[in-house]
Amino acid sequence: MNKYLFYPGCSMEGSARAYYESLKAIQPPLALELEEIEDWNCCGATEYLSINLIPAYSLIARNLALAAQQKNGTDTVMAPCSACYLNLEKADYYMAERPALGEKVNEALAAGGLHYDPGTLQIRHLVDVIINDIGLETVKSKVVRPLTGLRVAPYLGCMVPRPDFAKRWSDHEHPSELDDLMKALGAEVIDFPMKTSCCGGHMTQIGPETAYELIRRLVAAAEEHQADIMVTMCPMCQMNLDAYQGETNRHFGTNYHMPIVFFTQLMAVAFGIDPKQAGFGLELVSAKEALARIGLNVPEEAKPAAPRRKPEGLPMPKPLPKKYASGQAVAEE
Amino acid sequence: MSEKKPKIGVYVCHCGSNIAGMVDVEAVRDWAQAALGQDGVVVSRDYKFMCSSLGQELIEKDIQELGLERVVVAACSPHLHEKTFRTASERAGLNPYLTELVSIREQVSWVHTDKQVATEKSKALVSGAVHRVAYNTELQPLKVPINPNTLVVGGGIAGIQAALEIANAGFHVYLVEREPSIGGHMAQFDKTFPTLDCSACILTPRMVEAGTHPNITLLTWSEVISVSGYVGNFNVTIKKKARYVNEELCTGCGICVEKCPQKVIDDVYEAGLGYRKVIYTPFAQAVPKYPVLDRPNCTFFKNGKCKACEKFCPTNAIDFTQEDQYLNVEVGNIILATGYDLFDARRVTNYGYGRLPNVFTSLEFERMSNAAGPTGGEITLRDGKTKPETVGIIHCVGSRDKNFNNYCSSICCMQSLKFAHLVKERTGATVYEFYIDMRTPMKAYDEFYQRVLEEGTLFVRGKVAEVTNATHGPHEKGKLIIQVEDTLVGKQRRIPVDMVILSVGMEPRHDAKQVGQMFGISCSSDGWYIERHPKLDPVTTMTEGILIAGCASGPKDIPASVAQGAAAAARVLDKILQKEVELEPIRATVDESKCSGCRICNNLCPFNAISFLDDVGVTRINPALCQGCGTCVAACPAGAISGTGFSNEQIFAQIEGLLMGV
Amino acid sequence: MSEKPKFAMYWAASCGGCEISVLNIGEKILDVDAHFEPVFWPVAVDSKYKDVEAMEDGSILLTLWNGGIRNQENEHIAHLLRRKSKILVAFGSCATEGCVPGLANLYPVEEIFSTAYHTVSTDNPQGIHPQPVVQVPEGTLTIPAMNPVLKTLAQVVDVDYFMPGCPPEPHQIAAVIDLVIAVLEGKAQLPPKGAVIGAGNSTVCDECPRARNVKHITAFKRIQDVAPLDPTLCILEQGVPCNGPATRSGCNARCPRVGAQCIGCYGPAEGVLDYGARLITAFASVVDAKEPEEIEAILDGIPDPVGQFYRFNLADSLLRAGVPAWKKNGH
Amino acid sequence: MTDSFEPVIVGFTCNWCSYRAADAAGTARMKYAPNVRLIRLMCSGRLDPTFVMKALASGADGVLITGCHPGDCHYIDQNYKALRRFLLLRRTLKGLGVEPERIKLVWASAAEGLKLTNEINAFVEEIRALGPLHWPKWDSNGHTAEKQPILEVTA
Amino acid sequence: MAAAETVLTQGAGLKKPEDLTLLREVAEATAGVSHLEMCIQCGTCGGSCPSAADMDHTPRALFAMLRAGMREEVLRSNTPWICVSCYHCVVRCPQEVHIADVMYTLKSMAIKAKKYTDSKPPDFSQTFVGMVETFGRSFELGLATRFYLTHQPLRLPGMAGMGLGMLTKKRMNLAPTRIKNIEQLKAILEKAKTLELTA
Repeated sequence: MNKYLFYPGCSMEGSARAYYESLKAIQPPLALELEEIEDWNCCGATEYLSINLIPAYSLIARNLALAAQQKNGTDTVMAPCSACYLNLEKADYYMAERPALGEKVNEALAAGGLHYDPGTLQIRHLVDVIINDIGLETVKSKVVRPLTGLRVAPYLGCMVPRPDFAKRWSDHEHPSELDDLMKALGAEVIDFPMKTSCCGGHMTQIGPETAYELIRRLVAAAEEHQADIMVTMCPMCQMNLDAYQGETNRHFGTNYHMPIVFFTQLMAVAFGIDPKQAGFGLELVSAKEALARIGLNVPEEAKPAAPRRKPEGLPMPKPLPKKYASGQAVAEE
Repeated sequence: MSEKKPKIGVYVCHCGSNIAGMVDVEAVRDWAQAALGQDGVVVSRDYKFMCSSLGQELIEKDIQELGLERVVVAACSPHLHEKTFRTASERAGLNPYLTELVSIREQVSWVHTDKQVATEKSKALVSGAVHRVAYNTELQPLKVPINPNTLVVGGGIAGIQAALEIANAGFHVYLVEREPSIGGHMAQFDKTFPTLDCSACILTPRMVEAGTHPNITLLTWSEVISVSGYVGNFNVTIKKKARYVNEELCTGCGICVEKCPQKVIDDVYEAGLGYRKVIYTPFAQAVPKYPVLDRPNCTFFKNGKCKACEKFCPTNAIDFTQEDQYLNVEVGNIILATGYDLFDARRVTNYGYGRLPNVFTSLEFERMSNAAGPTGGEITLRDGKTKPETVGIIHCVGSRDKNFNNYCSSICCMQSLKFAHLVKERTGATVYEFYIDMRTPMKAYDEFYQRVLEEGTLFVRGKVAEVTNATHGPHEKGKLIIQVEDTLVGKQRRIPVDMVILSVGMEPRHDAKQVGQMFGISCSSDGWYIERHPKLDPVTTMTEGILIAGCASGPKDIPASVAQGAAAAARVLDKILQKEVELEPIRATVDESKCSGCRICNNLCPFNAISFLDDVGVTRINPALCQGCGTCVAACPAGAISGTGFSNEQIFAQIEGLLMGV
Repeated sequence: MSEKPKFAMYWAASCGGCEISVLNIGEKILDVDAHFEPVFWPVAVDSKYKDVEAMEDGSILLTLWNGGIRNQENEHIAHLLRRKSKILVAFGSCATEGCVPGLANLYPVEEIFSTAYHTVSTDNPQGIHPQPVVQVPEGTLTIPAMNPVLKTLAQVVDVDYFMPGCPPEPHQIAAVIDLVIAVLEGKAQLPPKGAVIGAGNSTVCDECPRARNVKHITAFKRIQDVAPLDPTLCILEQGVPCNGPATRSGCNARCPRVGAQCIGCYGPAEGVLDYGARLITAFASVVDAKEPEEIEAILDGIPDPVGQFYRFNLADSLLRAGVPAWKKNGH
Repeated sequence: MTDSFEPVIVGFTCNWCSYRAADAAGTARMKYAPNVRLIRLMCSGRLDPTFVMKALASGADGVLITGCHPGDCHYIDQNYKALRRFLLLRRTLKGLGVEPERIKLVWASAAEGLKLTNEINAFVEEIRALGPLHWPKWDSNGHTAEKQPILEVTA
Repeated sequence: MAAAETVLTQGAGLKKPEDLTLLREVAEATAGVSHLEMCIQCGTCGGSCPSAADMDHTPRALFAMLRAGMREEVLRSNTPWICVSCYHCVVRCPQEVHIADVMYTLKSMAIKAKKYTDSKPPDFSQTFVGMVETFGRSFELGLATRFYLTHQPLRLPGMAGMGLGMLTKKRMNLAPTRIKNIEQLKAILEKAKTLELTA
């Protein structure tokens, strides 16, 4: 049994629900035990760092401090989200490299009765854990429905293989880990030249033209290499390429249709798990055709209806009040 | 310490302003006279340049007139001038080992910023030396005869040059080369910069001369496997790998090569771009001319059948029963001209070498442009046919980059310019050069740069970010895209080309460290062998009798390598002609009356100088083998081993002196 | 019959073993009596300090002093006997190098007292704590005050000869007596002042009959953990830290001969500045490991390096070990 | 602790590597703390633990020991012996009441002038933080004499 | 050294006096050891950047401007805001300059100095951070709607289909999740806001 402290990250319960569900589905066959870090908070993504350094690192370090307290037979924290993984690893690394930063962060943590000594924990990504701890042999042994004939473009995105402080990955530019994993599932893996290129990150929000071009390049390259499907390990990449592919098509007048799913989803179906349980159907660019290539039918979920009358068809919550009374507007999870 | 103090003279050097600028030299002088008088100092002087002949005469005069018994000179590092001052003392009749040099330049004035503190530290160092020198004893250098034979390791241009110089002077040389032929990297090149001489044309005569010289024993396909002994008297074991060709009988006719049915990729000479037979001479001009049989790939050795080479050999020179031979040779000096490895361009994954077919390394390009190479001198894409219309040449691949090698490989700019010229000349293609800085400092080099500019090569100042086949649109289809910031424009550019040449840097040999350890020399943090002095003594090492030449000590071009080969030879000849060498008399000795035979020290000496005499139950040290490290001296629990030059008494006294007044 | 030369022997901070050892010379004691008149020897002769004070300076030919200088009384008598004696010999390990009492130098005096009087192992229901000066109804009582540290005899007065051993071996004592008698009879010369007498020049291994080889130690063990000990092989080679290689010869390798490791009572060999340092370097030199972790693991087999290296020599060591520096800094 | 405490450190260097590293640092005019006074030995293997004790006993607040990197010893592998002695010495010093941090072993090749100066600077600060090496008060009358001459050497 | 820093030289071609402390100021305010002073202007960063086309200066040019003390121009540059944190430049930089982290520093300096020219990016960051500080978790729907309403109302029609898709597929939660010990997090962040990273 491989056991890890688990930092899911915010998107796992939202935009990357398919990732979370498929991860849960492959846990039993892989004997992967995950213990969620009690009361973890958001890592701040790439946003907090832009505002204020010490609070940004303190925000991240609160999670590390909680995890270090919780150590329950393991000192490894596994984060499936690239941005979370990078932020946790970065805080651990920089607090040691720049002792002044470590001191300040601990001064802040002390205000909450917490402390973290850099180096206490190992921060690792899910793919790393699967390949290096569980092993490709084990993965292969669990495959009952090989993905034979499915042309997969492995797309890692930026933040896992770079900057890679702990030197865990085979390469910054063309790492082989995701390729190897997909091959173990029996898929036909294309030599995807943009496998670590950028998806646009938060530029979909603040500078869409920049983002659309990056998305276009990726989708175009996948199509040029005749991929049936792209597979990723990053919620942000999946979100940008999936949810904004339509926007991108509109922007450029193109007609790309390149589904992108999480690697765990393909693992799950290869392990014989029902596609629905593996989170298929949650993608906006449907993977139906791709799955059909390996003889699978995906139950279609409710199709997004066309916007009704008014363009502002999105249900609008009220603007955030200045102060929140505790618990009022907050859902129970 | 009641014994009578010897008379000591203290001399403090200004070194112009090098010392005097940061150390109050007069204050040190006066303090030595006043405070160290009780420790035997009878005279203390300062002088502008102590190492000048006038400065030395000052010391000599005092020795003779004041009857000085010890001398302390506070100046620069002993590694620079210890010999100078010891020789001066000797001229005045004082045993040289009674003179000590204190470094108040390298260790004080050059590295500190507060004059008062620097002056105080200088006083402490002088005090240390004064206390120490009282316990110095008269020593006589050990003289050992020099074996006139020389071993040269590495048959590239530097090694060939060194071997020829020594052999021409009438002394014997063993020239050992790991590959089947001498010639080294230079034999692989087509043209040499900046003159565009044909590399083979200028190298071959030297190779032939080395191969036929009566004073040179050429041992190719051979490796040194162990070295023992010391300067003047090295004992070297050389493994002569089995060639499966009897050199006595072989005429080098080449019929065996012709008849051999098996072809393999030639990763060494052809840089993986061409093929060779299993029995082969790496190239037409190879020296020696005898082929080598590549056993792991040989059909006979694999399947027990074939022997085509044997059948067709007109002189019965093929010998499948040949085994590796081990030769023992005795030499007085060793020159390491072991050269360099090329940086493995696959490590820069963003340049795509190994993944993108039309990305080539500089050595591949050399072979391709060579008329004797795999394409007969045609410059083509990897398909072997298509001529490139646009070519990008990337500088500094693996060099000047903290992710790979920090240093500048020094030859790549010129090599890249040469490539640009050759591409233009042979294909008329559009050529881009991508550089960080152009470095063309030697004779006629910058003129060559001017010439290549004139030829219309397009220079882009920027380190290439990536070479990719991921296109941004139809206009890039089927091309390699070089993505780079044109730093002089301040914009990112994507330049589509057909062919990319990576000007890869030089690296220390992959086994440089182990080889260095075998010969007792060390590598810098970059992995190159360290010279005794980077400017003034570039071809000798810290280990007497071991010299280095060519790229073994760092990247060099051909003229520099040749100059170093000759320089190393000159240093060796100097030693040989002296017939004997003086060794520092720093040695350990055992007081047998104190030795209890506990044998603690018996496993400590890597030079086998320590032996245990079973009959009398004591340990003895062989002074000829002892190298003077002092490890056994420090180890002896009974205090029975003492070391000359660095005795306990000297060190204790130095500690006391250094800490006087603390 | 002319007056016999005067002889004295004094017992300072020591266990008394040295006195017993003198008696262990057997019939030789009669030679002592024949050639000397014991004038001050608290164990054997009833004489008082005031008797000694009354003697003429330099009137005692030979004084054997055993024990270290632990308190004011020891120090006072050391000065007194130095004045009265022609030849003052530091006799035994305590006098020459501090011996076991010297290990107390690792602790401040207050701590020694509190350990001695106020720990569970001490039956002291009234909580008595000795004071140098006490007022009682009968008047003022004084006892000698403890010095901050124990010193060797030579650290207090000028010493003529040193005789190591805990205690000195009877045959060595006998030899020294023979020598002095021979000198008295004009048949021999005294060794130069400051010499070590009654001991050899080399180390214990010189007299040890055990076979020795090139040493590669992969583990240090306690002697009881090596069973059975090879009776013919060097004890150190069997992994037991034996101080023989660094300890002065003269005992005829008494302990190793009977299967016990040398613990170093004869002190350092001739010319050695620090006894413990010799053992540190010797033991470390034969550790057979290159990686720091491996080396540390082997060194863990010497759990108390100070006890191992300085059991007898602490008070005479270069660092002498007073109050730990970090304790002082805390005050 | 007074602010003006300037540690005095004795450094033992190997003739082939660290001494030359000090030369190289000088030639390159790298600036570093002036608190270390170097003694040249032929090899770190020559370092007798007595030297360290003698230096501490004679007033040094710390001792720096430098040698060639493991595997690079000019005398093949004598620096490993230095390492072993250093480790055992450090343990012993701790028992003797000297903070083990007062001695430091640094590997520095002849090419590593910068490394040597960085190590020296760091070590000086470490010793500065530890403060002066305190010695037992020796006066038997309870007078608190200042640092005593520790060099009473018996024969 | 000190003297050189206090003397402001009138740089040729620059309208304002050079500010020679700027580079060090940026380096010190950057997490980790930035190596900013080691830049050799090779352009690897500018060449690697996937969004360089939209930047007014390449990162390399920005570093040259830092050296030249062009504070105003640097803080007004859109370059840090266009940076997508892909770390390509970071791993390729031959001098190990922590380029991405320097960009974060420049962004926070620009916010503090209120020098940014486009308010969208800093507002997005601040909205995001506001959510996190309130709930301890990010809240995608709240973030998106609030941000779009303020800055890109015209983009909303086009986005609606996507947003609806995300909602129907339950990939966006209608209400935020809040951590349990939000008070502890607030205390930590309050304290952290009083601290600054200096040498």
